[in-house]
Amino acid sequence: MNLNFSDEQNLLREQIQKFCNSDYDFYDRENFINTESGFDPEKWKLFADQGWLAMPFSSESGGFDFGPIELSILFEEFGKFLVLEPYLSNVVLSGYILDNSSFDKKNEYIEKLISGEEQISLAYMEQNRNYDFKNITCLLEGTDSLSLNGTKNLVLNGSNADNYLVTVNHNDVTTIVVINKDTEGLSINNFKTVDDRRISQLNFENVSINTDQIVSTGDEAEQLLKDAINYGTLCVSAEAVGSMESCYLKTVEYTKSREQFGQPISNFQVLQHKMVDMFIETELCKSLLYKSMIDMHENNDSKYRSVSALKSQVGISGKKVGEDAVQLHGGMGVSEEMSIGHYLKRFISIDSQFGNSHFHLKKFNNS
Amino acid sequence: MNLNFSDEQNLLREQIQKFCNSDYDFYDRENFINTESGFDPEKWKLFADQGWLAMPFSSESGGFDFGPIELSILFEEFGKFLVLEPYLSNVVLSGYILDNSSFDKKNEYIEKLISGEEQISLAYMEQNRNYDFKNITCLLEGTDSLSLNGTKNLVLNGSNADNYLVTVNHNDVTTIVVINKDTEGLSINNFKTVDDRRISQLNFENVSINTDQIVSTGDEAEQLLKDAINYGTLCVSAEAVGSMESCYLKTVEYTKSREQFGQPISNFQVLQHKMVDMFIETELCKSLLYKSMIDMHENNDSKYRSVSALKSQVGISGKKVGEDAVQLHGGMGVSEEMSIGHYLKRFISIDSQFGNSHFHLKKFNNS
Amino acid sequence: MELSFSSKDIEFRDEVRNFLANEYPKNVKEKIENGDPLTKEDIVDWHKSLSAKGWMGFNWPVEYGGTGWSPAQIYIFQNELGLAGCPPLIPFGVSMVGPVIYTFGNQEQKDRFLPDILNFDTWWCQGYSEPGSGSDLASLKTKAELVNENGKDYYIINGSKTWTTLAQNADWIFCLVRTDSSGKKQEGISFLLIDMKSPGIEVKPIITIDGDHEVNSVFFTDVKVPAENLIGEEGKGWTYAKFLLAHERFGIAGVGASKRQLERLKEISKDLGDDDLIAKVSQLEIDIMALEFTELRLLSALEGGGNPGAESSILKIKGTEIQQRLTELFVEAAGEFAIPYGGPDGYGSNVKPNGPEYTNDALSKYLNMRKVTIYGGSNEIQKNIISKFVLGV
Amino acid sequence: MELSFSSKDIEFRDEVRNFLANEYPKNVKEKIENGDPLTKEDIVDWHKSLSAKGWMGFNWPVEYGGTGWSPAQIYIFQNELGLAGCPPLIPFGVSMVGPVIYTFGNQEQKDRFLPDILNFDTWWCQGYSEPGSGSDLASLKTKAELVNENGKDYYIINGSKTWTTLAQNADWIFCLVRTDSSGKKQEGISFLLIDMKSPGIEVKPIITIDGDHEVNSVFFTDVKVPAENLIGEEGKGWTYAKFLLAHERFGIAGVGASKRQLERLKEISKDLGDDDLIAKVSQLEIDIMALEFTELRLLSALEGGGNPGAESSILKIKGTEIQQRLTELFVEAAGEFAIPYGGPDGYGSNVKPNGPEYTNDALSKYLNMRKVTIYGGSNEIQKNIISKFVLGV
Repeated sequence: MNLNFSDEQNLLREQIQKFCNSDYDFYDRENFINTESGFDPEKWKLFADQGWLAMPFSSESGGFDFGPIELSILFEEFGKFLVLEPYLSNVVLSGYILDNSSFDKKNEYIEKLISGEEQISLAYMEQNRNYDFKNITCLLEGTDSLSLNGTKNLVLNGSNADNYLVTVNHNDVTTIVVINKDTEGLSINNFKTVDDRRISQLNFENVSINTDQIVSTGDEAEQLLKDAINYGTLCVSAEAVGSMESCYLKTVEYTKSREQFGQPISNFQVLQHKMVDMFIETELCKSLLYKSMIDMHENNDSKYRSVSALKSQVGISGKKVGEDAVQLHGGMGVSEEMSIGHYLKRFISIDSQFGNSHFHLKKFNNS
Repeated sequence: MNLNFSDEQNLLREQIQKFCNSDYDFYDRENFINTESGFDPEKWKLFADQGWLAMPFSSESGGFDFGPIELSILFEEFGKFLVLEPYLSNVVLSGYILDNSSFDKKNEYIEKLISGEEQISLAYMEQNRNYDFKNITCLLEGTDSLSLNGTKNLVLNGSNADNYLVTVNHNDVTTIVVINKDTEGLSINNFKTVDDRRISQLNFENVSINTDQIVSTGDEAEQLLKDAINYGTLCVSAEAVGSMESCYLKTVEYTKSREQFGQPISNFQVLQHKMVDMFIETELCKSLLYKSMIDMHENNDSKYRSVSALKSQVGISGKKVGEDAVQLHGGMGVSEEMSIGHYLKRFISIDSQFGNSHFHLKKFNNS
Repeated sequence: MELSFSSKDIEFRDEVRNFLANEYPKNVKEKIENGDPLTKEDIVDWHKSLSAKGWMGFNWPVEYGGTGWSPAQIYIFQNELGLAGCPPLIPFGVSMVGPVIYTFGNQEQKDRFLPDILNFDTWWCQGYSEPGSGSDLASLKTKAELVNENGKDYYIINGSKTWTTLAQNADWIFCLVRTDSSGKKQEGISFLLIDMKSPGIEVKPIITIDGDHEVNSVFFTDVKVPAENLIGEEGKGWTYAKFLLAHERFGIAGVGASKRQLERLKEISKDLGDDDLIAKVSQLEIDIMALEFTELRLLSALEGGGNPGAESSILKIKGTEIQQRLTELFVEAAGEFAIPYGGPDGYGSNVKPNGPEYTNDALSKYLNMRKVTIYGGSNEIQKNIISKFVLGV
Repeated sequence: MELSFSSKDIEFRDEVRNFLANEYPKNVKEKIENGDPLTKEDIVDWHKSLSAKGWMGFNWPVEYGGTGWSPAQIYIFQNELGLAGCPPLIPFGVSMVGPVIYTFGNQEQKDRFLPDILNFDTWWCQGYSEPGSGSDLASLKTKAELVNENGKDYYIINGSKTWTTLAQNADWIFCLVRTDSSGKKQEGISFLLIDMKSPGIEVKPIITIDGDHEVNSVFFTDVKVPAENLIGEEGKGWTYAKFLLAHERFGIAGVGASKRQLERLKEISKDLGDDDLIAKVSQLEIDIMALEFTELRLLSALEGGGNPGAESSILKIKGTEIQQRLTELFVEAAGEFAIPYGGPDGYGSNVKPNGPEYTNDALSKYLNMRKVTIYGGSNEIQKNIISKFVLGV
């Protein structure tokens, strides 16, 4: 048994930390929130140049064969700085499906993704709360000429994507097709998310689909979706753990500098114990992260169950840590110009994604 | 709208307070815990002499027509001193059923109850958790000569009762019969409760029953049980509110006197805020008590729902207040010779009686 | 003891209900029902409808143009406003500076300011908090220096106030200022009324995490205020501020508005068939019931001539916790559909995300409500107050 | 990184399992499974079975007769004991005074005391807390005065200790005593070993709220202790006490035992079909998983040569909270059937109440577990430690 990171993993963490420390100033970040894309294209280019976009891809696909541990490191560090760039939607979700599919044209998409040239988003959500990728109502009909009708909601980073991986129901078989953004019959509505990302809904009206757009079908498609979502769930949880760490550290720092009644408010025992609770929540979540990422790394049967435990706890703890951080920052905590409220928004957003806390508690119990 | 007590009600409270203050010393109380009966027969006699045992009975039955408000006052004050005497089982539960039944021999039982001469316990619980008085398995069979078989569990104050009101299933009709403790075929096992009361299980083996032992049947019997249990639930909740008040007051007193690190531990802000939370929990429960007792007093439709809200909250808050009181008393809190741990035991016992907190939350929601 | 209100009170309640059903401005009502944002004009219209009815001074004595209502009536009035989903009353005039003026002001000040408050012709804002003084209000530094110019006394104000709610709409601000720095910090504070159009005042927006512009920084640079705008005595401002805190206590629990939200949540959670959410909503319903009866108990004590003291801090603590909890459960109900964010002004187009209607503003309400446990004396400060004045530790 | 233990560790685990399946005294095992109380003899038998196996010194270096196990092995050993439902190890000898003696004692003391600890021939108890010193241990007052009698040095002890666990069974007690009252309070404390048979020692039971006699008051009246029983230097007792605290940290989380209880609760809650209870048990399972991996992370750091510091206070805080929570859920599962109380010794007759078997001791365990957040440095004190040493505030 060994829960220590390898030297290579530690080096990766240092590399990401170095980038975030030097290039991810919060006020700088604020500027990109209000651009159309919502992130910094130059940083995305840098990610490509550093090879970060290739990390989890197999070497056959031009990647580094990095796994859940390395991705967790990346996301934990991203979480500390609230990194906006659309790594999750591109590399983790779409990337996983493409890389592990038997799709014969996958390399052309993967290449452009790794090089940062093109983006691709996964469209799997429809109408239900805690949507679980099954019961698809988007219908792909016909035999020779295929036609798609339906709506996909909450497509992460949808406004920046060049292509979409869309889950459809084809003769009651789960099917994933790849569709270009400029396809006729596809209309797109874009929204900002609460945590300053981009999200879209896609409406398909008699969109004609060629069979060479079919990425995966049936059991393979379902397994790919299940695993991609599990991967995504791990990554946002790791991100939340990083954000929690920043939150308690920033709160400690703030309370030490904020004076009231003639002394730093960090002298008040009630605030001290609240910060201790924030620290403990963070550490416990980190422990669950370790369990999950190693379970996934070792491909243990328990990997889905571990991730559900992690996501459930991160949902509760992130919200608690974020809310307490805001409370302890007082008025400054609810001010948009301080970073602390943005962490809270990210926690809420993460809890709402891929099934919330209670959903995963139930999933944990039933698996 | 008026949430102030009447002068008469305030007088009643003062009278009970005076008694408890002068006659209910905790160390004195400890002596009675280990006697066979588990309470002080002289105090019971005093209750009778003061007319307290007659309080809720109708004037036709020789009572004072006092209602839920007066009983709540009584129990709140009893709760402050952890009064042991079996008022609940005798006067509230059995008394309510007898007084409101159409049983023609009821007065002979009520008279002896009011005078303190005899005791009578309600036996309605069987095997299930959160037992709700229906689905009775104790069978009363036969037409001319009736015979009873079955078991009743958790009969409050069972070892002190001279008679039992027993719920039985007679041709699928809920029926209440009165049975003397010395009846042939009735065997009794007695236990102490965690909070130093007495509780019994009754085993009936071919116990012959005469029709003149039938107290009530059918709809009347079910309504009587429902209301008696609701009454009992109100009373133990009022008792819990009184106990909570004692708990936070005793904790404040203790922390002021206990010195550590050169100062009273009441100086520590974390302990102060915990005590404030105890105070707030107490006040909120008291508010729910007001709502319940007036709803019952006015016989509003919402009376069952209000009592469920109260009981559910008292279950949670009592436990929390009791546990925090013990924690803040440190080692002294877990010592049997201090009263504080006995309050905790009473809270746990109350939460377990008449359906626990979550049971009443569900009942509240479904009504 | 009785739960029911007297027939007189019920008559009164029906009158309020009737007013809210028929005279409450239709356009405001519609916007509220659709979850659309209100403009300044909407808010003014709403208040002026109350003025027209003679109800603006709902908590004032008759002699100053108020209704002279009993505590029970005030409770009923506020409760009905909440139940009907009315916009919250802007408290700075009617609940804050008004009572200070009619209690501590001179006749000239009463004549000059009170009628405009009751007609909602003056929009007031509150100048208490400063960047360096939040919970420790008495440490405020904004300086007021008495000078004489051409035989007239003025105060020259320098400093800044922060978290000033809706200062962008305000005509006047009432301020705590420091007129003396020599003695105990509470003793050098004075209570001053300042025209927001005075030269030297600058209002800068503070955007909060929900994306709203509700609060502001207000900067004072050599602002000249006639000395006649001083309320009461110089150096007694702290006393007046404490009086004001006691005055705004009722209604702070917000039970009526919370009950309205709760009903909506009950429907939603049952529609979703989510047992966990249903249980949480049930618990919240019990919490609201407990809060309501705590307020009623304090009200009864007040009507009986009692003086509920620091106990009423419970209303602030639990009331705000419940308000936050309600918004949390809406977010939970919304699931992923809470994430697309329109902010306080909606999505800025007619296209809305495909989630159920209640998901649209779930998160902006949640974020907006984070402030309530911080402002008006944070909940930690409230617990210190209870600890000191109720428990005596 | 890897989750699985090495094949060597797995071999070791199987050896422990095998021992617990076959050599752990049958009569003790049966009693535990039936929830029957253990006698002093049972506890001694259990420990002696470990001594016979050579495992009593599971956390000691080989040179003092210990196993010399790695941190991972110690973890596995403690975990397996918990999973198998073994009685907790009496820590006072092997985990407390033993390491102090072999680290700070002289050769004579090592030779005299260590073998008896490893054979469990001496039952030790701990004399730290006093009536006036709980969390503030350093304020202790029990006085030790050095005297010379017939050329031999003795300490004369006067004072009292409290909450002394199982003092009624103990042969020896290790005490913190005050040898100097002049300087800083920590500096006048010495660490002394005292034979419980010494004249002037009186042990009085303290009955706890579960009805058990587990702890005691110990009174010292002119007790004469040979000066050779002093460990290390006079006045250095506080240093040794702190060393000891660091030493007992591992295993404090009690993960193995908690997992065993959890499995039982999972069965029960599913049998009852109570969704609320099932959800609470699931949450607790996650809590235990988080605690287990926190312990493993600290263990990995330790194996890697790191020195987990005050972070390990988390183990005490969460470990004890989980232990309490488990007992709370058993009580919840038991419902009304928790109320008839047998106490730690059972019902005293063959007749038991009619509830399911797990209801019989639900409340005595709940009550017994209230102490764990109080003793060994209360959880409030642990949070102060984290606040100071981890967060630096």
